[in-house]
Amino acid sequence: MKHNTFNKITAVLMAVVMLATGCLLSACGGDKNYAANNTEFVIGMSGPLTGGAAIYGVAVKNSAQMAVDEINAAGGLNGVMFKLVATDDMHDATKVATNYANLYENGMQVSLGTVTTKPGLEWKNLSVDDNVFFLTPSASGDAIPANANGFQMCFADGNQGKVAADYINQNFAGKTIGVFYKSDDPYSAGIYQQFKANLSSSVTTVEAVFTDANTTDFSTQIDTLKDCEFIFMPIYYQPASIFMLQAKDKVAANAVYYGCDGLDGIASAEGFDINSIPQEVSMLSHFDSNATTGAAKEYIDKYVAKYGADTLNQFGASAYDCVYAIYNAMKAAYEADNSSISVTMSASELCEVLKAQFNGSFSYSGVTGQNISWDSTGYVQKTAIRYVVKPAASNEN
Amino acid sequence: MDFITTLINGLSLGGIYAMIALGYTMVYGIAKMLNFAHGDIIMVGGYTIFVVLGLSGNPILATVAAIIVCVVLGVTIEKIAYKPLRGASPLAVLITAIGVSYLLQSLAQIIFGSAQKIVIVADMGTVTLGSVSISVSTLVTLGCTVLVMVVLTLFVKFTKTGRAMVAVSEDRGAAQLMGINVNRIITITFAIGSALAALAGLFYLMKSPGLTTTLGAMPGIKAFTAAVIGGIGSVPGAMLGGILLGVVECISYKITAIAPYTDAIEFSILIIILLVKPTGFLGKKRREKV
Amino acid sequence: MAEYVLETKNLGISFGGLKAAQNVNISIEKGEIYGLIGPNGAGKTTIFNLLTGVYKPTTGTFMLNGENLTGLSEQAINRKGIARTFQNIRLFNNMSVIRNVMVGLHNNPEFKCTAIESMFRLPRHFASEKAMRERAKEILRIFDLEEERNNLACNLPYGKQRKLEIARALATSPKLLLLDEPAAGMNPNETAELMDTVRLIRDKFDVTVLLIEHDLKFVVGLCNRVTVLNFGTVLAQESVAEALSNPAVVEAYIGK
Amino acid sequence: MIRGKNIKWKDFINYAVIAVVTIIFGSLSVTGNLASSTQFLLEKMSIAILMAISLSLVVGFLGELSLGHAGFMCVGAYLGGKVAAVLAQSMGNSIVTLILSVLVGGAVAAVCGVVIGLPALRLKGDYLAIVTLAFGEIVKSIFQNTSFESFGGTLGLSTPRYDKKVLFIIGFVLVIICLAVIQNLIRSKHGRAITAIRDNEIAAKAMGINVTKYKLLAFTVSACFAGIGGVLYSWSNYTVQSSNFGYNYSIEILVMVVLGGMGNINGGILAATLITYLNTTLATVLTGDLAVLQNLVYALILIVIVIYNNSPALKSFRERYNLKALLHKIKLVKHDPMRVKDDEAVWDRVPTKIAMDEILSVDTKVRTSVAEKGDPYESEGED
Repeated sequence: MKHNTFNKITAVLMAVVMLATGCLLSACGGDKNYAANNTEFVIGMSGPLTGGAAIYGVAVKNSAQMAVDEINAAGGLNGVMFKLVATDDMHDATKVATNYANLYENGMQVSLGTVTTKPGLEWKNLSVDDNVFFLTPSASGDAIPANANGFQMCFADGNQGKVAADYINQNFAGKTIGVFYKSDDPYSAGIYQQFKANLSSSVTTVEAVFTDANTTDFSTQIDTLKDCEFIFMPIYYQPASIFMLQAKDKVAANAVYYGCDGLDGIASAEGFDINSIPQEVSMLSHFDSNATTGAAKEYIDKYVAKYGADTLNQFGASAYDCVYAIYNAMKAAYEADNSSISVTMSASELCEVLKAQFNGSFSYSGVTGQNISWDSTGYVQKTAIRYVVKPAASNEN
Repeated sequence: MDFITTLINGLSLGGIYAMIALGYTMVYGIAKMLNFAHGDIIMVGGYTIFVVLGLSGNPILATVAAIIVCVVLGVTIEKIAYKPLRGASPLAVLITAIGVSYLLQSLAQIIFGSAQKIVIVADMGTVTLGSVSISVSTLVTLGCTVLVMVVLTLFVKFTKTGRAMVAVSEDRGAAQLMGINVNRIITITFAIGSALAALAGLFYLMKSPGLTTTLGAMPGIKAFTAAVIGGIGSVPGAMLGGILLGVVECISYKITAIAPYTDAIEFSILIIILLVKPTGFLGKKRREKV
Repeated sequence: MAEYVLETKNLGISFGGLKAAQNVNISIEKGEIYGLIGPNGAGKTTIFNLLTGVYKPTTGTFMLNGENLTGLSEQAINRKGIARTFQNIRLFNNMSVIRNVMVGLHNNPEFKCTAIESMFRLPRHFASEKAMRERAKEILRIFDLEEERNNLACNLPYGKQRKLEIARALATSPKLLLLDEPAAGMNPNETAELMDTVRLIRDKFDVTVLLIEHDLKFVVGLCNRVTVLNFGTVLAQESVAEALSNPAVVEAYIGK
Repeated sequence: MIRGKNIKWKDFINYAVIAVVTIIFGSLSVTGNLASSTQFLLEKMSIAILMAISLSLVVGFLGELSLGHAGFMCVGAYLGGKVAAVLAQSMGNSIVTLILSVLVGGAVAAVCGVVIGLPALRLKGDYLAIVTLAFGEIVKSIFQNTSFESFGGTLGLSTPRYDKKVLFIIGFVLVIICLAVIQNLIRSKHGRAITAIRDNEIAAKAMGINVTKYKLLAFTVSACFAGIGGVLYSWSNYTVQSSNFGYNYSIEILVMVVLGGMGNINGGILAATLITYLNTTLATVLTGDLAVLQNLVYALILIVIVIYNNSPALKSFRERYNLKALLHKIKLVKHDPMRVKDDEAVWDRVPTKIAMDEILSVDTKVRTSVAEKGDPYESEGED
């Protein structure tokens, strides 16, 4: 018995001692500069390269790579090249910590954060710990840039909700509109809450929700919304396409669907013929994938030539801008003081430089907007457009 | 009128649940195992329809193909994964079934990718009865479910094979002694269950055209819940449970205040029913022989 | 009035319309070895199931040493002092022989030790474990199973499995031991040996025995009194010799 | 020396190995020589091991299938995380905050264990499995629909993160505590009672084992440690999102338990370590559609192992070619298939002859007793 207990007591004691030493010493241990041996500037990112949200992750990765290639072809930053390292998080927050640590330990100096919001919340805090800068193309959660070294290229959810509410306040005062959102999704519920908060009391809403477990049969929800002439749907394009198909004969043909950036990609969804939907499909966006002029057109042509139209969406456009914005900011800092940027500088040093730029007078013009700037939190300041993906069908129906 | 529409929606969703639940309940009654992979057979049926419809454009052909593929798959799974475990602890069989479910899902993902596919089986439009407008596919679903159930009940009651199935589910050993080929009956059961799953896949796609590799997962769990609520092993119980669950789901989604809690409500109903009536509504009590 | 260990009054149960047992009145004196016989399907095991709480009687009561145990759960009845063996052996097959017996000792107040004490290995855990192991060995020694104590129960030969089941039941320190066909499947030598064992445990463990057995030689050799059941009702209740010469009993067994 | 010669170093090797690993990595970590990716990996491992050991108690030893283990973890993660978040405002990320959150998370999860253990008294096998599954989904759904102020709603609860240099050490200390409690429980009269219930519930009842009490005990202890695993999770992540605690995660834990061998705690620990390692490294190696291969491989492993271990047809094959026999052949251990260790219960020969009906049947008897006697938990308290 003594022997027996002794073993366990020792084990526990050892553990306790370890624990105590651990607590005492945890303050020590310097932060290493993993970028000390870099020969290129390393940009990291994490996104859903596989799984249900892969269309976003792949678009971001392709576009960012395209931007990096262009920058490198043009000589990089003072001859130093850039490198993009993309990791797959499958839209799963639990995979982010590993992705982040691997990237960081392999010399990541600056990042595009994550593609989606859920994993982004994890990334945000991790990069606060190490003081790493991120400019996310599409993680639109309100909390993403708050109290972090982060900036968004996309509109924050709250902002989208507010813009959508403003639009509806102006155009539908005194009328009834429908709202269709996914109650267990931070993106959808986040926009909805801000939307609701900013909606004028003169507008009445009819609401229908769905959850993760119910993404195929929307007959009840359609029944609720069928008399609405304007349906606000801050959801992703997959359920939206199913909703529209199921609802096409039930909702009035002159009704209007209005979504946020998640609706992007609906026109190219596999097997989905958007023209079979009689209703108008529109969305709040900073990018028009049917653009025929300007920077957007140039981007679309390059992207489609390289990767095809399947993954063409605003997420990619936004990522393309992110890489250029980071490049421009680094370049601006370098031109102001050429000792401020070096290829072996730590992520933390680069973060300070970039933060100074983004919080300063730096502005950027690109595919998703002109004179884009950022407020002190990190929210983007640019014009939103209500972009009609597909106009209502002529009255043959 | 709203209520009537909701009720009809609920009935047609419930009909699909019932059809899946029938597969669960028959397999459970006869093979005494919980075929967790049953939901994924629906998914396989869905993808078969997707492929054949893409090749031929003929929905009838696609349905027939889906039924054949699902039957072959169901029987193969039974032979490879479940048969070696006949007589082993039910826990082992259940875990294997979970493994098969995962296997089917990941195979489908490798073959078809994870992006959602849109499959429009047949565009049938809507009909308006008074102030209620219902899509034809809902009515077809409802009609077919009723038909399938009637046929199945008659089959079980009046055919030799059907009666043999009842005998096997009552007492496998005695049935075997009576000269019934138990293995054959189990195979037939899996075949029928899988064919029903293929039909359920068809109706699912008719109702809602989105197809993903996890198509069968939630309906599978819900249908199993329905089977348990109705009393697992009981054919009318599966119908009752499925329709109850479908109606509850639709009503709950209709009421904005509780809509986000719909899943919780459905599962709570399951727990409450099991607490009040541990064998479900129509389940038989089994006395343990001591 | 005599002191009865077990006393049933109008005990009966029906499953739906089937009256599996009816108006069963048995009174067993302390230290007695009492037989319960009858043809197949007469309701003998049903009586056992009633007495051990597996079934709840629909009519009547039964008392152990004057205490009414009707309606208690199986575990409660066991703790009050009725232990049993099963017709189709129910050992803990995946446990060693000694562990089977130690499960029987579980509720013995001598080896009291709460789950918390075990989880955190407080001193009483070690004391009670050691004492239980010793006691289990003692019991196994009586049944000549000590050698096999580390074998898996399912690996024992049939006769030893029956013995182990009795040993396990005795480990719960019962006042009344119910043996359901203890000699089934045994050869004559084993049966004879078992008869000695049953007498031995009656004396050594100070226990009263109620047994079901088809082997009438076994019953005649052990029991003073028997109850004969047929179709759930008591056919005769008397001394063994009288019962066996009772024409009704003979008719029930071998037909008219 | 109570058990005398019975003390085997083998019984304690798992503590020793975990302790040594923790000491090695711990000392590397606190001196700043351990990469954070390794720290994260170790944190995940400690959580996975906690989950696997705790589930093992219910599945491996009690023999009931729980498909809602992640639900208990979810409760622990949210409640413990909330306590941590609130306390951290005044006390900082101190060890005291952590201990308090662990206690609260574990206790609340244990209460849930009692709540879900109650149906366990009346339901068996598949019915119980579906109830636990339903429980997991209900918990998920409830936390998803909480307000932002209370538990973060859909965004998830923001929780403080413990210093990553030390967190995995704490994690492994919790693993050792959990291991000690569960292993001690199993190797005691109470563990015998639990395994007896699994082996033959009717006989266990006839031996006076309070089946109700022990099922409840197993569920509660298991849920408590799952809750503690959840609290650990909340400390190792900045956000607790209920969608991560779904049915799929419950299955992953179950795979660990099954892969390790039912009722084999050390096997479970190894499997948990291995799967976590593969999950994190495969995720960086396999990209694109290859990542799905991972699930495919899990599924195959699961099917093959279960069939191999349980198929009645393979029984003789199994007895001839198993690890023990192999080791015996090369004279590493003494192996006699007939004999088992003193307090060992053998699960790789899980009953093959018990009639299916018997196991599958729903216990209707307890129900009548509840109906007749009111509360069954009061009248039959042991002791």
